[in-house]
Amino acid sequence: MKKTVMLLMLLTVMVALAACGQNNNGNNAASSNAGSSEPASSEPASSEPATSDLSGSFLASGSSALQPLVDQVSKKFMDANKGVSIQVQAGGSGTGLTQVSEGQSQIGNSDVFAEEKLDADKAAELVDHQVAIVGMAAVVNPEVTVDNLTKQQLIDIFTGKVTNWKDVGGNDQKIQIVNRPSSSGTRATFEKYALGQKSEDLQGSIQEDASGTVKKLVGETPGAIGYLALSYLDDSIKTVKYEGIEATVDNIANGTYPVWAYEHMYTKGEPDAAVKAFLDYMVSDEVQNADVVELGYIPASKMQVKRDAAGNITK
Amino acid sequence: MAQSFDRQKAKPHIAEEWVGKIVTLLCIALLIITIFSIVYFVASKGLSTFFKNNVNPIDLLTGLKWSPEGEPPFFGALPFIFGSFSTSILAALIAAPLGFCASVFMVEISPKFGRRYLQPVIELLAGIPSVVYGFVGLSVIVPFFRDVFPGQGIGIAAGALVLSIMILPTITTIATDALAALPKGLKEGSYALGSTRWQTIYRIVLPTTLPSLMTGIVLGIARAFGEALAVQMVIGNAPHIPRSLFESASTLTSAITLSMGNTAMGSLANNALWSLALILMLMTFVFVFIVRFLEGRSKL
Amino acid sequence: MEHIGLTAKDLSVHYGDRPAVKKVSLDFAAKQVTALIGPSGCGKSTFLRSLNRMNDLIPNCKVTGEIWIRDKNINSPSTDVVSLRQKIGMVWQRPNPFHKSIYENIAFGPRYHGIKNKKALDEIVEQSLKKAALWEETKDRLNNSALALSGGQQQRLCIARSIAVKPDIILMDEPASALDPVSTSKIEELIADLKRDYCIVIVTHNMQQAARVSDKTAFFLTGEVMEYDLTQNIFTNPQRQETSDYITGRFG
Amino acid sequence: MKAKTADKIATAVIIAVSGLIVLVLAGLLGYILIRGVGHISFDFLTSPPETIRIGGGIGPQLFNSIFLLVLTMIITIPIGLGAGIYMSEYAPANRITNFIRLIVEVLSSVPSIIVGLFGLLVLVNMFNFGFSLFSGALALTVFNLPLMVRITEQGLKGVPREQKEASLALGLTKWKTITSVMLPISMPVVLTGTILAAGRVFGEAAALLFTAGMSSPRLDFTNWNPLSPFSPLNPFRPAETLAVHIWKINSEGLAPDASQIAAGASAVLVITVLLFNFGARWLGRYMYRKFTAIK
Repeated sequence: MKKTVMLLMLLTVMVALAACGQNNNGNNAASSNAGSSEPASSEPASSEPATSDLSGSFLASGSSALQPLVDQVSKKFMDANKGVSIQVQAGGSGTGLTQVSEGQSQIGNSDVFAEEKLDADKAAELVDHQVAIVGMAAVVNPEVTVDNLTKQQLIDIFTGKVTNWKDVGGNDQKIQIVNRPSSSGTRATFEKYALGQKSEDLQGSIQEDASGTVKKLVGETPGAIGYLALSYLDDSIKTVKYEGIEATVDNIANGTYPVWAYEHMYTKGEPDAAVKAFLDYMVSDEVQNADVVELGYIPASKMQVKRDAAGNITK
Repeated sequence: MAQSFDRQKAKPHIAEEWVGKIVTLLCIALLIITIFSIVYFVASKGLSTFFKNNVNPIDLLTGLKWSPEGEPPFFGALPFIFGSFSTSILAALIAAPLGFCASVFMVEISPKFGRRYLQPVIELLAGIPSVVYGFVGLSVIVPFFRDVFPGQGIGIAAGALVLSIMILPTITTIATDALAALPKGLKEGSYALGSTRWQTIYRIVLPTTLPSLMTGIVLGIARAFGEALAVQMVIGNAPHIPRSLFESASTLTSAITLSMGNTAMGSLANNALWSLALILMLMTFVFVFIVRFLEGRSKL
Repeated sequence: MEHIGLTAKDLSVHYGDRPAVKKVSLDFAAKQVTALIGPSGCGKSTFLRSLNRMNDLIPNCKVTGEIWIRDKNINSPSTDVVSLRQKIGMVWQRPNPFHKSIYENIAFGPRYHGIKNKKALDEIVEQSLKKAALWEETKDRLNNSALALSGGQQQRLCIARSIAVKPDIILMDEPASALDPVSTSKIEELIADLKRDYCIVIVTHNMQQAARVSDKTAFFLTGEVMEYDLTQNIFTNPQRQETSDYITGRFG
Repeated sequence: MKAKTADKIATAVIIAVSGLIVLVLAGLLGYILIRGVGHISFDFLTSPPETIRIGGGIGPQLFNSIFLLVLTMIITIPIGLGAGIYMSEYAPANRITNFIRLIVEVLSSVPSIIVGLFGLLVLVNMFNFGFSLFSGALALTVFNLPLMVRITEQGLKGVPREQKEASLALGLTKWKTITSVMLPISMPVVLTGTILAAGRVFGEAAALLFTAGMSSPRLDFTNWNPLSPFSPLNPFRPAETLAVHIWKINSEGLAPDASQIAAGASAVLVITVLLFNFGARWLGRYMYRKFTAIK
């Protein structure tokens, strides 16, 4: 009995030691390979995922909205580059930015610009890689008769000035807001580009962080309104036009529909070869036209307009 | 022979005794270090809101407006505190009579059936994962409340109902133990005087076991207070004190889970969440002390 | 084998502030059975448990005074209690075999004390069981659970267990009080047998038993020894009124 | 006669309430199982999840849950036993011991979300274990430890004093007495409690969201080298457990059959917890019988 106990304790210690060793290995491998393989950046649009003699191990953490895409692409990338090991973790945009900024991960996935979450000096150290665009649309319960909402109407609804659908051209029914928590990147995007101002957390409004829950609640609750990324839209909810414009990929790409945001993958400083190859693969046509579209994002290459952190749009 | 093993064994067994003592002492030390580091880290993070970001703690505790990303930001956590207390106390109010009835059934009415069926059933309730409770709450209780009561179905009532089922095992187990531990003579004396079972229960059993029952209830409240996911799924999460039980509200735990991943470590919004965690932790300690106090009384 | 006795000098035991044994001095000779008698709560069991430092386990219990084995006072903090206890066997009121097989019950102690050889262990088990008059009944089922034995057999097993580690002294705390008359008489025969090799101290409630098995008897009352003499003298010619009252059954 | 009527009414109410509790549980289990069992198949239990396509499984999550449980128990059991032994056998009866007892009680009531946050801050970020099984196991250890300590203490306190004394009187050390005589006797209690504690690990999600992470890297089930990042045995990979997966799928699921997967996974989870419960009961009874049986 005593021996068993001792053995188990020993095992614990060993595991703990292995922990430290393991972590160092990972980091060393990632950084020591920086110069060992050829820079893959010269062929950003190649249909083959970069060179296959890359090696290294790195971690991409952050946004849970971006995680499925990164996860899926990383698997493909690892299939082509046997020496590379990529771990993808979801923990929220804030966590991703913190971790990449403090060197705990090599890539920080975020729904928002780093400047919006981190202190200016910390954000300045990070290099932005915009890998996709996510469009958002206001959605309502299918029984709401309204098809179109203007910017002002949305502002009135989300700031509590209008509380009944009849004031915006619908039936006589109370409006039930399904919002996101104030820390949410989705909410920040929606406020910035659809409302043009901050919205209030109104008394009685629902707040859910998760898109699936928002969809479920909007679909089930009479008179509900919320907003979702385009990839979540389906028949259980009704998508409303914004200023008469439908939320479609084309409208977003040509700049007529303004409610969209970049999905960012941040690195601290310039990435090393393996990370760079991966990021390049991320924006290659092979990924952009397949996985990105498949998962409901809009390829960055398709965009005819660009936007900076302050929201200024350039053609 | 006897002499020989005296000399041989004298040293090793003393060493063995010490090894045993030190190894176990180290284990308990580890436990103590853990709790202290939890307290230290949560406190240092939670307090930095006040020291580094100069948020007034009184404002935090009494403020009604929570908008950490706003310009200027507001950090009024009272709605969360209110939400946490109201859901957990309401949950205890629902669960306590149920738990008491179940334990009376098990101890006084039908010990055989109770021990065989009711007790395993109640222990099973304790084993069901909280995400499953949240899932069932969102799919069954919320739509039901939405149809039956005015409002959206989500809110304190839904949260409290889900929690009450979750804490029922805690309350029942402690109540059952208390009832079973009652001296036999006490009840027999009452029956001998011609009292009915119910009279015995509410005149003799209930008053004597009250401190233990309260212990169970406080432990139940403590558990409900700290529960996160199940509540977050059904409560709605609006940072306001709701006007009715069926209106979206928030608890400390739901506010933390909702935003922790979205905020960057060290930022003001993040620190504010740690302050909520600190409040949550301190409240847990208060509950432990209340339980200790009650346990002290029940021994008298 | 050398035969060793035990001497207690001014031994007092306190539970917190309450004295249980007051300055008792007794001499236990080797190859003799000494009986401790007295009414319940007179301190005889407490006294017995002090002799192998078993009272150390009870919080709040303080033992002062001296206990001498040969030239060593074993009631001192520097005593190696573990080695000491090996030399002083103990048997309890209720049989308490380990939840192990009969064989393991006996072999457990010797194996711990360094005898790993299977043959030597077998030998010890057989010898101990024979000494405890249990061999004939158990030799075919040594691997069965000890808990399957009858109460009397269990008690003899416990005696066998304690002699397996070769003690000099055996303390018995009312060893037969939980047993039926047949088992009791077997235990008494066994005690008479064991006396040839060990110094035995036995606490008993049963005065006939004390009279039957012991050479000397000490009469305890409220933590003090009232009288200590040859058993014969105590039962036929007590010097003190209390002793006489007790053995004639006026109280107790 | 009024008292008798009151008695009858009260009895009826109590029986009705007890029945209600059984009904609630039956309804709860029925709801979860009926919705989910249909979705459970060998394929569902073994195949990896899909992000947006139909037909994803819970294979890695199931494996992660079990592996995390094993890791947690490897850490928890020795430390918990040790601490429990100290509290029950070595701790002197004084104020410090009382204080330690209070601390254990406090630790056992710390909400799991706080443990998760602590894990995020200290294990994931400060010690740089990252979102990993190891971080998750340590976090779970934190709130299983007090339980384990209490169970061990309870088990040891239940050992008859004579058993302990008998061993000490044979000249065994206290340590040997504890490990060879007392622990085996208390085994049924300790084991039952441990299994119930293990069941809790299986269902925990809040603490794991912040420590073990919400993603499951591709696992190569032919690679059993614990140091390889694709190996299922590597404790330093992120690992989404079944409970976390349910939480994620419910809230973020993009796959068209997300709700069926959630229902199926919930059913699997509940069935596992049921197995743990019944297993613990059965084992406890079996061991009790074995130790006290008359052969």
